[in-house]
Amino acid sequence: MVVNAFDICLCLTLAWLAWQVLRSHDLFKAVVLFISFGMLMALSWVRLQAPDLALAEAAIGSGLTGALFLSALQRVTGNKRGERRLDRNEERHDKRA
Amino acid sequence: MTIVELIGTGCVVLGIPFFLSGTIGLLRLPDIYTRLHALTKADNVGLGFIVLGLIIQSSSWLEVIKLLLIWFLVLMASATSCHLVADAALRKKIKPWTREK
Amino acid sequence: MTKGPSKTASALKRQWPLALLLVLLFTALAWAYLAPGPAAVGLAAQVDASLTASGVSSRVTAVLLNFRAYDTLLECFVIFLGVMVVWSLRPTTVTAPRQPQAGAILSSLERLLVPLMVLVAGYLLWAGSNQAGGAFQAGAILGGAGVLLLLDSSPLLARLPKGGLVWGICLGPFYFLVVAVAAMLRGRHFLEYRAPEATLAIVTLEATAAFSIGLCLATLFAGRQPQGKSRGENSAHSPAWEEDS
Amino acid sequence: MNTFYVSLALILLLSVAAGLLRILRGPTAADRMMAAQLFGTCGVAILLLLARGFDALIVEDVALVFALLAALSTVAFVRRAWTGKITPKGRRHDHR
Repeated sequence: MVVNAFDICLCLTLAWLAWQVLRSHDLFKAVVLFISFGMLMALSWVRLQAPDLALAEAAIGSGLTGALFLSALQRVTGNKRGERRLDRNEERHDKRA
Repeated sequence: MTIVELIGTGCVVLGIPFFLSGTIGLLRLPDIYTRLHALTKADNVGLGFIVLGLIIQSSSWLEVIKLLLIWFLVLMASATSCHLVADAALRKKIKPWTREK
Repeated sequence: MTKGPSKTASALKRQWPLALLLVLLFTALAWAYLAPGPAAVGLAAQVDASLTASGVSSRVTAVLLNFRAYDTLLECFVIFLGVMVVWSLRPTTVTAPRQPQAGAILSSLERLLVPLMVLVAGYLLWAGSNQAGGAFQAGAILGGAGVLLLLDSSPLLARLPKGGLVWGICLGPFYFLVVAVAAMLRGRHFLEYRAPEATLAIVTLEATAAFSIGLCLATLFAGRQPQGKSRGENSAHSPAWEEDS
Repeated sequence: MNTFYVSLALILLLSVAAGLLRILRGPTAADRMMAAQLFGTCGVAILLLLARGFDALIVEDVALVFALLAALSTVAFVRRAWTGKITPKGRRHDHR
């Protein structure tokens, strides 16, 4: 019963996260969501009784993809535009405050 | 249920509210500095209680060492990332929140 | 949300094909799961039957590095090719901004974590022959250690010679080929090794593969060809990754 | 199997799912990143509880790997993605 609830919760969160990653226009947000997705994926592999995959996903998903994607984001958007993209939200926040 | 299991389970249960308060802090506190504080302190105490509870019930030394190592690593990771993010935020001149007079 | 309602509406309009595809995929998956089909026949029995001949006691490792070592060989080459592709790209004109001083905290984290990462990678490698773990997991953690060193612009990596880097990246995939061909020289098939010498083959394969995978991942993160000297000079002593400037 | 520990893990999973809202809401990049960091700590706790709940010691290795690499993406974020400057007025200045 509880185990089923855990699995269902995991599935729903994963599906919702995947949807959010796909629909996000802000690339940085998508990257962070994807990192979270990787971590939840590691939990799913544990539940599917595949500890080998869980280990690989924990290493790749939580640590390396995050670093690789953030580094790639910096290169892809170019330094200035990429930063402006990150800063835009902060400026908006400043104005509101 | 033996007394050892009881104490261990109690410790584990005691850890949960800390995690919940960490999440509530992340959602409710007003700016990045205060949120950092909620995240990196409350959660580590929570994890500490869970690790303690599991250690009490553990029977093998290898497991105890592994659990302590896990807690230590998480402490290091949280402390470092909290410092780095707060430092970068100050560099970016994000103003700490103050109560309006 | 700070976007206007019209923008949200147009965003929704743009997203409906995606939503439709997802719903279709989900329905297909649900149908495949619920539909009555022939009972699935796993290969667990066959794997267990020949586990003693494989040289290791972990089923997953036996499958990955013995029964279907072909797949793992190709995977090693995929990562290797990834590095080749990244190196063949033109370097970006965008340079990273001069970073603030790394600071004592980050370097002490690095000094603490990197040895532990190497230790845990070794543990996973060692544990791989009888439980979960193995080359790829260990390699990923080594890659993480490399990334941490790169982020701190550690002098340790700056001193790494380019020649050493190239050899290290090649080591895993090509050792795999050597083992595969050595089996042929002994009158067996490509990549066929059996119990007595299989353990040695698998352990060395995993160690070299993990080392190379870790190096490849760190190189992917560095993202460009090492700035070695031109070919005629002694490139073995030039640093592989100079500090970002 | 120990259902009690699995239910504790479920509570933590729900708390993580609530923390996801911070990634969506922002407002600064650091807020999003720290919400992902929450996943690191909470994920380790969930894994430890699952390891006890299902009596699978191997899951503790997964938690170890999680804990080992938890800081990596945050460090990458601070060193690579979030290095520009904004002044209090919100106008951007080049650093050179």
